[in-house]
Amino acid sequence: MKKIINDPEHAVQDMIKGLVAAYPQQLKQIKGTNVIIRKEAPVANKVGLVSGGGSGHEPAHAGYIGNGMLDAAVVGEVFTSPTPDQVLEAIKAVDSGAGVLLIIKNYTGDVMNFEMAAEMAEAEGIQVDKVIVNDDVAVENSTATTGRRGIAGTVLVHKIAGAMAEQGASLKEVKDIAEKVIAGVRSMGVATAACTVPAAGKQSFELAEDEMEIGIGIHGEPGIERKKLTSAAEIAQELTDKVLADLDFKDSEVAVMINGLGSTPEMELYIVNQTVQEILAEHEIKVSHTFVGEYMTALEMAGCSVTLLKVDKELKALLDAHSTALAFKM
Amino acid sequence: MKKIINDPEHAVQDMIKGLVAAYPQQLKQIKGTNVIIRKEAPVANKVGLVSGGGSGHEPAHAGYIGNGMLDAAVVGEVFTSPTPDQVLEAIKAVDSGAGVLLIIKNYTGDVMNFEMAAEMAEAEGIQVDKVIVNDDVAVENSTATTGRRGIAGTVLVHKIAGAMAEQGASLKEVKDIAEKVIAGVRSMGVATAACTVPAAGKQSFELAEDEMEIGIGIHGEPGIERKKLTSAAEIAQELTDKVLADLDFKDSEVAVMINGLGSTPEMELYIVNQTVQEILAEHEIKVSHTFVGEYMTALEMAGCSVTLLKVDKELKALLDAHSTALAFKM
Amino acid sequence: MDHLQVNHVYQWMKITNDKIQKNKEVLTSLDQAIGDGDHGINMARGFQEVMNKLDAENYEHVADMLKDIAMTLMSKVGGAAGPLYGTAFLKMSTRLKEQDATYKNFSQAITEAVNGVKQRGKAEIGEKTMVDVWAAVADQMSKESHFSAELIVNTAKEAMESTKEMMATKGRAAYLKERSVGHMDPGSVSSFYLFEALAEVIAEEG
Amino acid sequence: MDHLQVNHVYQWMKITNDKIQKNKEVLTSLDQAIGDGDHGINMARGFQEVMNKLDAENYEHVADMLKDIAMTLMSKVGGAAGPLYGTAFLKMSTRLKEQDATYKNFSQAITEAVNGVKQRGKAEIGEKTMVDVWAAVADQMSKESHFSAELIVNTAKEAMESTKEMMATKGRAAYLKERSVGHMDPGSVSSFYLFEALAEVIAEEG
Ligand SMILES: Nc1ncnc2c1ncn2[C@@H]1O[C@H](COP(=O)(O)OP(=O)(O)O)[C@@H](O)[C@H]1O
Ligand SMILES: Nc1ncnc2c1ncn2[C@@H]1O[C@H](COP(=O)(O)OP(=O)(O)O)[C@@H](O)[C@H]1O
Ligand SMILES: [Mg+2]
Ligand SMILES: [Mg+2]
Ligand SMILES: [Mg+2]
Ligand SMILES: [Mg+2]
Repeated sequence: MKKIINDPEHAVQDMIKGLVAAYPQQLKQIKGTNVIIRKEAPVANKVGLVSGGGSGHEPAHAGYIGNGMLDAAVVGEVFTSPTPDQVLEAIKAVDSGAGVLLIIKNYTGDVMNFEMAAEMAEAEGIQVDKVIVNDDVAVENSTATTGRRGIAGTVLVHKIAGAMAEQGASLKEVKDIAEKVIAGVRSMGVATAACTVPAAGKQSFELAEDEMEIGIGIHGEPGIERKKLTSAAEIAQELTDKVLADLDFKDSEVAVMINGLGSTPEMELYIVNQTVQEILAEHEIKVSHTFVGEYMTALEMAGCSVTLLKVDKELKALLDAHSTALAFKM
Repeated sequence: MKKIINDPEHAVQDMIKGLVAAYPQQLKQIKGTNVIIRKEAPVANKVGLVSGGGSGHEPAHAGYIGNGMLDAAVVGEVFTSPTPDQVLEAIKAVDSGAGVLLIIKNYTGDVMNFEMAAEMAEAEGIQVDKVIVNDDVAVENSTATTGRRGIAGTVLVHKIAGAMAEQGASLKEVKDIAEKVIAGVRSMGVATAACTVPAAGKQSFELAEDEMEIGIGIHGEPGIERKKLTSAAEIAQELTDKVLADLDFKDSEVAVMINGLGSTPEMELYIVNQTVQEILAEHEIKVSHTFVGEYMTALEMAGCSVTLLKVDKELKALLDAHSTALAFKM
Repeated sequence: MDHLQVNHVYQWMKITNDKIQKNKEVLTSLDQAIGDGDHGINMARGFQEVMNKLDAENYEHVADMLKDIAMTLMSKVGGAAGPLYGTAFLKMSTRLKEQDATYKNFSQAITEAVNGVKQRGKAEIGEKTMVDVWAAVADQMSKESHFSAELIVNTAKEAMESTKEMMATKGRAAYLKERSVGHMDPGSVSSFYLFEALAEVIAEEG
Repeated sequence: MDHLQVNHVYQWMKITNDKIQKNKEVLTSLDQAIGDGDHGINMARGFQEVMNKLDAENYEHVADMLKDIAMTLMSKVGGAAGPLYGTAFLKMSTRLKEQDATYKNFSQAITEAVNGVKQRGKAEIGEKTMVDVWAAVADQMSKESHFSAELIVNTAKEAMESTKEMMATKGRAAYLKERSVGHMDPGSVSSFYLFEALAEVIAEEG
């Protein structure tokens, strides 16, 4: 394992210190916690937006804190959902009285910890609601199972719900728009190399020199199928086809996100984007926005994901709205 | 070699297509070339700014095109300086009559190719000037040798010269401010793993599981010293000490850039930043700006560099100026 | 032994923690195979904090001790295991509030724990989760009337091993579907350590 | 052979290209050792384009042919090698303009090429660059009065090999200082292929 860290046990805390030291005008750490909040939180009369989860997904989630996006990010240990007490601190810090929306990715741990925090906050008289993002079409959404996972599409939920909240919308309105995004967003990923959790000290899984893992998550958990590595065009086709098969995007406009998982060069993400755009053109699906970059990573995992979001006039305007978030400036 | 590409021979062209397809409102490719320009170029009465070099450094250089930064990026093959004819196309496309400044990193190839283009442009009656960035303190600056290399500090030259040009400054004024940045910017890098040039098909060098290469460049060329991998704090100390030893930063304010070389997770960059900020505080050097992220990469190389720039009121204002560049929005 | 006392619970946690620290890598590897590889790290962090807490406090009642264990796990483990282990101990604490941890009470406390975990995780028996081990132990204990080290450890072991051939439908391993078969569930293995430690305390007391 | 003709130059480029394509990986490895690993790729791309150009055109004069070679290398190779090889051929073309490529003229053209390369790259002999090979060949040729395959190839080879023990002070290898010692300079090796090819053309003609 090769990491530029000090002590694996303190990697997350060291990171938070380094992050807040870098952007002290924008970010603040709640003392004694792993919660990072917008400097000016709570923003008067604004619904507070709290997201978070395990760390290792940087720039998620603290990179999305800012005017027009999140108010707080709760940072767990690497790939480990943060605990309810931490989430509760975040809720309390960002509540201006207008209520707080929790944006949760659909993992058992995240859902349980955030829900417990919501219960505690409600007990303290804070109005809290939640949405659960589950954009990953690699895994099935059935009531008998855990359902689909939340991956890169979550960033678009942050952006759009954040813009809505910034405009002064009510908690219900912010939740409704977030649900609208969740209903229209789908993603699918691939990995060509695994990552190493610092405290684990060894790779999450191993891939041969000519293999890739289709349907990868963002926690170093294995994907759904191991295959021979193909070309960028074939990979783009496979991921996009899966996304298009899951939801009817016909005749809609879409926002596209090509997300790098960590160590895949931007060059390769753009090469993937080239094919994705061609496929969408073939399907006569018009593209309103494209975002190519590292938005939701899995440490130094290699690979990428393709996300499509159905957009209408309302969502396009919210996507375009001003944002000062470090990793999503608009 | 594991790459998400189609054909190594066409990787650069595929990338350019995917890039322009992603941001058609902002970027334009000059047909038949590997030159990317600002959509609205040439901007009337504005000095044109042209940068570029080999590809593989993404988001450099096209990510710095935008209002307040560059007008054109000339994209060479991977790690290979672009040819004079391509640079000439860029110069012609961005010249509004106010002249063009070339921002060149100090490599024999880049200097020769850009200079030849400048000569050709002058022959065509275009006013052209150039600056050569050489911020890398890992290599010596002596007249007997090639001099120091240009690495991540180049991005700050783009930003500041770009802001100056956007304000309507003359070619001389833009050049002078760029020279001021070059005089005050120093960097030093480290790699923990090499990268693979797609067409080469094998790693540029090999590092053992417990080794790092100090004084690394951004082209997969070896560094100046191979060592046992140390902690983030020790690495930060070594890089920062070298930078501080090269130029007198005492009592000045500085802008800090912690640049990831490709596959090093943002988490680790923030951990490095934590120590860098501590060291600067010890030296009573005040930090005006900090930028942590991937600004000047070397494909999927692992490692980072530390850059310090002496700033005064003028440079701080120019750093803060509005920019729409994809990879440096302000 | 006819009822669990504060010092027994302390020993239980101490032995559990020792086992978890010693087998941190085992748990991590199991979680890498079908999950995200953090279970060993999370449990090791959490149980170390439990020991720090117990060493720093004095307890008169088992229920108070169990409550602190619950709160520590809840706030230090994270992930799926944190709320689930936390809930288990919280339910045990509630059941034993102002009661002696007699065999009957303790056995019912374990049953309450199972119910709590099932509810929190919306999981049933056979879904390849820690529920499989806890439910098997609870079921076995409810059929007996006195502490039996051997029965507890055997039941837990068998239940843990049975998860190997199950296909996961809950938790992170559920994403792997068929590919989850052939590996034991990490949460079931850590739960086994917990019950093995309990059995050792019982055996020690005779 | 008393002077180089268009078909000789064509053959010269064809053999050079073959050698470079065949040894692309050798050049890449050499450049990986002390540079950035692209020299083989750059030269292979450039000389392939040269052949495409020469195959598409008809030439009457050697100078025109050399000019097209120069322009192609200049616009297709990139890096340091592109302008340097381009300059070398451009200088040769200029010297041979409206002249026959007699031994004397050609030998002077090579000398002009060396001067051009030195000027463009601000490099001198002994700095571990392609200048070392070009200058040695030019120097040797200026002492003779007729084409000698053997002398050219031996001189180029010796000069190429001499770069192994030099410490680079120009080009990318200069950053390595002492660490550059022990590896041949990639540009010197590609230059050797070029002169080896020239020698083969001369030998063929007798
Ligand atoms: N819904 C659930 N119900 C019961 N137990 C569960 C559930 N989901 C996960 N688990 C248990 O938690 C264990 C995983 O814990 P851990 O790795 O710490 O959390 P995470 O899955 O969040 O990384 C699994 O092995 C399983 O035993
Ligand atoms: N200043 C210079 N003068 C003469 N030759 C040089 C100079 N710099 C580099 N070279 C030659 O160019 C070769 C490297 O070419 P190449 O790898 O294609 O370019 P780059 O160094 O830009 O990657 C070196 O091996 C050396 O022979
Ligand atoms: Mg986890
Ligand atoms: Mg090069
Ligand atoms: Mg886990
Ligand atoms: Mg090279």
